[in-house]
Amino acid sequence: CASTVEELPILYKPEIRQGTLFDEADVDELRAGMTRRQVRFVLGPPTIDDPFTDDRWDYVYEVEPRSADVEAVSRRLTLTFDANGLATARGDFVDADHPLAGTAR
Amino acid sequence: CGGPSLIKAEDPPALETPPGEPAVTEHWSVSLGAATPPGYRLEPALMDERVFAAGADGTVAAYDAASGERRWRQDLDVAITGAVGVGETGVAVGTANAEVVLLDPDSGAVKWRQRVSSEVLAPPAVGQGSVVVRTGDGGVFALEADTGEQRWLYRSGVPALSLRGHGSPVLVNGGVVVGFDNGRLAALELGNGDVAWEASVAVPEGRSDLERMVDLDADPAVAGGDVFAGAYQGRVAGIALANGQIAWTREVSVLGGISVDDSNVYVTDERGRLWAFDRRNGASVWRLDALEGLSLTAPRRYRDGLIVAGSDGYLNWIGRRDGALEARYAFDNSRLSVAPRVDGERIVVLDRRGQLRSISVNQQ
Amino acid sequence: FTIEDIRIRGLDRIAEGTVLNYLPLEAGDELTPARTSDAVEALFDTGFFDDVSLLRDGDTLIVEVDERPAIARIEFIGNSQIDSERLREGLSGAGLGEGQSFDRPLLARIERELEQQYFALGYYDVDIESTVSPLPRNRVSLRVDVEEGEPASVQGIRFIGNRAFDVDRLRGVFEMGPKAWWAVLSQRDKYSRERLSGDLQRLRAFYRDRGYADFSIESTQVTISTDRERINITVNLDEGQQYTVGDIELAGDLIYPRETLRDLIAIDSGAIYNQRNITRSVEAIQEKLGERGYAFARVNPVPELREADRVVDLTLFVDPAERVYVRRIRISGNESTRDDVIRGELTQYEGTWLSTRDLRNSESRLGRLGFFSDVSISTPRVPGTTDQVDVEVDATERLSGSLRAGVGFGSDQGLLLNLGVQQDNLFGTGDRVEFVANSDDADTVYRLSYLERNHTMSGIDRRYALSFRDRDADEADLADYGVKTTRASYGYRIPVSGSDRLGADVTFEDVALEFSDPTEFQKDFQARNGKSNRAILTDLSWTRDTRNTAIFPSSGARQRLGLAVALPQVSDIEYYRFSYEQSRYLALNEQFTLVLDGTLSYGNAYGEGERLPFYENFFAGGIRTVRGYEANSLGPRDENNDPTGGNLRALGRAEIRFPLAQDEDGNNLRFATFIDAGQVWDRERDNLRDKSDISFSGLRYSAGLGLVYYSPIGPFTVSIAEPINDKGNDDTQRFQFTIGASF
Amino acid sequence: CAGNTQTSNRLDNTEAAALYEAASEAAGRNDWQTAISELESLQAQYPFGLYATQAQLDIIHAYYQAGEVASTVAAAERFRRINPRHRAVPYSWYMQGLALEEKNRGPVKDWVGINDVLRDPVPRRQAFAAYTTLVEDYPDSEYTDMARGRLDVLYAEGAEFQLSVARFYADRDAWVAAARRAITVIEAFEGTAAVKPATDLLGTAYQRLGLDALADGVRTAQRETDRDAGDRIPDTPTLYEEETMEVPPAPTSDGPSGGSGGMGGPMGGGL
Repeated sequence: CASTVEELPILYKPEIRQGTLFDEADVDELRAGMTRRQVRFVLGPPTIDDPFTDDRWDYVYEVEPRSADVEAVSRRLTLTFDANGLATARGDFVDADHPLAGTAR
Repeated sequence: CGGPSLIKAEDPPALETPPGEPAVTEHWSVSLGAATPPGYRLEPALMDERVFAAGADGTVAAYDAASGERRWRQDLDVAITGAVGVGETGVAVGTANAEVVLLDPDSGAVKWRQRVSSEVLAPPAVGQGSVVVRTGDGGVFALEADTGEQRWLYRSGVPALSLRGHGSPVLVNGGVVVGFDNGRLAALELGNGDVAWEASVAVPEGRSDLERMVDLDADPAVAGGDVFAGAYQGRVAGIALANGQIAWTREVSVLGGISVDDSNVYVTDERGRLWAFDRRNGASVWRLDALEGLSLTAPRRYRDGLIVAGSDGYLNWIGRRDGALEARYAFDNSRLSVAPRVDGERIVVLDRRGQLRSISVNQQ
Repeated sequence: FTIEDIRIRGLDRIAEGTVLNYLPLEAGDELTPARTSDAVEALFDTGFFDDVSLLRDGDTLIVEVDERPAIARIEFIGNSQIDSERLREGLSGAGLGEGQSFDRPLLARIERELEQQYFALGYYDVDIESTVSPLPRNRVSLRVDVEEGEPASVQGIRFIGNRAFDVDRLRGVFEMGPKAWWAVLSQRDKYSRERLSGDLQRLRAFYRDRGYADFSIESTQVTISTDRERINITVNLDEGQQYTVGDIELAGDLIYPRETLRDLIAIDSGAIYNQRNITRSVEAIQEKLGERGYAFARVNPVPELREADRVVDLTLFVDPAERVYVRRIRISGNESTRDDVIRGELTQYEGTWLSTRDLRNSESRLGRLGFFSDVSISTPRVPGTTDQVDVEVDATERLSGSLRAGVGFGSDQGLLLNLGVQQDNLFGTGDRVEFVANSDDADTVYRLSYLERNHTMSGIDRRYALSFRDRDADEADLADYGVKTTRASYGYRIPVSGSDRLGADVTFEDVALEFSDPTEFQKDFQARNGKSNRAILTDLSWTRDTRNTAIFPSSGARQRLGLAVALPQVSDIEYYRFSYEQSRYLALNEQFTLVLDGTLSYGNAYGEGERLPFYENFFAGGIRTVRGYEANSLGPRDENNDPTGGNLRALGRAEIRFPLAQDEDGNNLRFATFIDAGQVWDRERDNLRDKSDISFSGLRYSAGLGLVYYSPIGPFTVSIAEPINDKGNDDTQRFQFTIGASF
Repeated sequence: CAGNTQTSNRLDNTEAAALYEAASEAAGRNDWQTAISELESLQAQYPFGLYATQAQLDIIHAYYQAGEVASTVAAAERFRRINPRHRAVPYSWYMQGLALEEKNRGPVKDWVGINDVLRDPVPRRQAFAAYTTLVEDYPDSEYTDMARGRLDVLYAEGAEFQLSVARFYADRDAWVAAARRAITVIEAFEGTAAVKPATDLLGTAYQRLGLDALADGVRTAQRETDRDAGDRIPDTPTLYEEETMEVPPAPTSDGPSGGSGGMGGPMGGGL
């Protein structure tokens, strides 16, 4: 009957924070042609550097809150690079008119 | 002059041929009422027929040199650690909480008290309108004799570890000669404290702080145009007073004190031996080893010989020509802790329990 | 010329093979001047030879060596302060050990080295001479004579220029100083330069914490007496003025809103300038920044002295540096504990920013597991990056299991035969299994319990326990009746916060009584309830544990609130037992820890007119509750003067614990001075002789000395206690101890 | 004894030989403690000469059999320091690796079948480094292929350890951490048995994180590896099969090859 107990709201699950925290200000600073080092200085280290796809960095930021005063957060940002540096950006805080708003989903 | 006081009383060394007791008459003996514990230089001083003495608890008193009758007594209720400096303007003592006090020689009234930078562990030098004081932190203060105001301050470096206590400055005409803990001797202008010359009597060497100690704790002896100074674990040196040139040096670890007469320089060393050197070229004349093992005070000239007090509490008479131990004399059961003072035919002695005596040796 | 063959001359003990091994030349090589010098140098480096020369005989290279004698024996005479073993290590460390080749200049250097070791201990009067005597077969024996002399001791410390504080107060700040006559063992009077600079540092802090912002030490003189035994220290200081704090500014990139950081500042303007509070505020702000990933944040306080009105304005410059992310968490040192058991306790995850708060409470959670004697977490930077670190968790495991078997003697229980297997960290899974078979004159207990940790991912633990207990009360100096209790319980421990846990267990209990010479009360009880009683109890408990470690904690507290209720209908007697326990730990300084325990237990029946079954009564007295009194002897007594226990119990204990030995065993042994208090009351019984009213005067007190030692075979406790206000009929027992009993 | 010039040297050898005999005999009956103390006293009294070198070598083996890991490593290092170019140096590296691997294992654990991989990885990394030095510096010594075998096992164990940590984070829905650890397995441990499950885990993690493009990428990559791996299905080695570690006899040290003839025949066989 442990599983039933597990659903009890009172059960304490430590707040889980994952990935690299980036916010709108950081994304606005991104410009085409930036080197990987510059991108890293602005956003922090890439959360996922997929072994099977090259020239692509994925930033993920997730917060599963435990206490009331923290709200859930889930952000995604995908950057692709080409020969001369940063090419496209897709995900949160990248609205249509962002210089890097790439085409391919 | 004087050397560091005698620390512990050892039993007297076994002498092969114990010399006879001299016929001594005690002119007067009076209690200062204040002990003089080891570790402090509280030497009695003489000035125009009066004996001035100070005790560790702050007592200062003056007695008539002939009768021993007390002229005045003053209680400064502060620990006195360096006394007694006498001069025409007053009687000066140094205290443990870094103060110099000048008293009126006639009434004992306090003329002024002046703060200095650290504790004063040796008698101040009084004369030529000034009071010159050496302090534990390597400082030399010249104070105006009448007001006590600081005229100038000279600072020397202090090694990491130095011997307990320090020497007294010696006044010469227009200047003062001071030995420091770093093995250097300096002559300073009395007027403005400029350095006339500096001589390095001994150079610290060795690996540990202990081996590198070269304190000039024995007061330098000035006679004629020469200054004789000696360093602990170092050398004794004959130096020209005019320009600080070192005439000669001899390897001796000087501790007790230095005294000089027209032909020789007499030095007591760390191991309790008394050396005599020719004052012109430092050639050794004789050496008395009989008192080895004791710690000896500075030698004093008395009649045509020398007297020295040892940490066994005996007063020793020594021949100047041959360094022979001629006679020894012990007071009832009290120990000497400070160098005796010679007043013509008489010897003034202050023992550890504060008993002041004036004695003299009957002519054979 | 090309070398046809190599011959070696002058070898005494060293084998040719070894020499050839080092010689960078072989038959057939071309011999050039450069190579000869290399060869000679190579042979010299071995340290075996005093002299090496190469000769030519036709095409054969002749290596002429003059072998250094080997050291056969090294003796130390006269050394008591430093034992020969350490001296020998010092020598062989520097290349002069037994079996190594002897080298005279090295010996002189070694003598200096040994002298330095003695100077460091304050033995300035030491004198070391070594004599070398030859032995057959080109070997030598080395004799080192050490004359230690007396250690220099500090006779007096004098302060010049202290107006605000008197000399004794300042001497108190110093650790070094003249030794009081009674402090025979103390090292207080040992002089060393490091201790002096440490003391001067303490003096600066002492003044800076009391407002003397520009306090300075002008000079210090250390003087030694001619016989090198007495040292005097004179400190010339300039106190300066006492300052108050002006306005306090926060500058730089604050990350948090200004107010959150401002109320972390432990010093407010107008107060006396206090360096320690400023440092505390700086650390608090750096901590706060650390919680948001700025692990390398720096806050530097810049004071400006306004001398005229003696005020210091303070600006705290906050520089968060970069937010730092965790690349990987590496756990090491866990020889038997599984990696996930440790990783499960860490609230810091990989791939997210580093939070110093998470690291701190991960460290204390690991400490509370009780499996480790030491846990250290470090965050080295990932090479080549400025924004990534690895978290290294190095745990040193403790013998967390204990096999207790054999005969013991408990002052409370008499002869104790027990076999107990308890493994806290079963096969490294973190689960705890315990099998105990105890028998002494009063009790025979068999207990099997299993705690499965992290039964579910979310950290719920499951536990079951089965126990059978046959208690002959008479032997335990209680009323003479026998109780056979069997219990089986099953339940969970549910974490509800970082340090709070809820416990929910269901226990089936079967109690069989037999009376040999029942008292009135027992006859009446048996009439009403018969000899055997069954009950099903639910046991709810709430525990909050903020201790920093399980073994001898020095901070935090552990509280437990428990309520066990015998469920109606299914239990013969409907009763409940409530208990609240709390132990609080405060570290007075690195050695001394103050422990405050308190327990309150109350039980009663809620059924019609019943009372708490007498065999469920609470007892007090004995080594676990109130030391100095016989086991279970406190509280009301029945007609033949046997203690009956009661349904209300109050216990209190104040203890100061300190380790005695500093060696590696030091951290599982503690001495303690304590004061115990406790009493048991029975509100319900009417026919008791002395109707006990609940009052503080009823409490019994005792004070004494105790020792707790976690030996490899289990905990071992001894206590000597003096009852303070024992009344006539209390049975006191000054000396009590237990071996291998589990807590 | 052959060829030594000084007579006193000959006197040494008989006493040293006696000590050495005692040590070999004790080792013969697996009484390692006595063997160790004999060898230690042999080295102390006759620090030079061929017996000393042989003793330094045999003591490595004795410490290993006695289960004293730290002493084995120290003895191996000391042997290499004193005899830098000795024929038995590869042997000392191999024994050092074996001892370090033993650090976490033990009879009780084997009996109970504790999967030792989940324990302290540090000794295993040190063992890996020892074997690597052996394989790289002494490519043709007779211990090299044995060391290569150990390297593969350690490599597989290392991969499995990373995989277990990835699974740990997956169980707790910490998908970012799980994905990163899975990537470590894929990139740093290719060719090990753990790569396949790690790739599956990575795919699941991407899905749970909503990175569908990456999830598809993983699936396509997997199909390719399955296709060309189709023909030679490797017999999937069980993740951790009980390996019987053969312990090679200590080689007799007859001095460096070019020497002027060492002690002659081997000392009563290896230990």
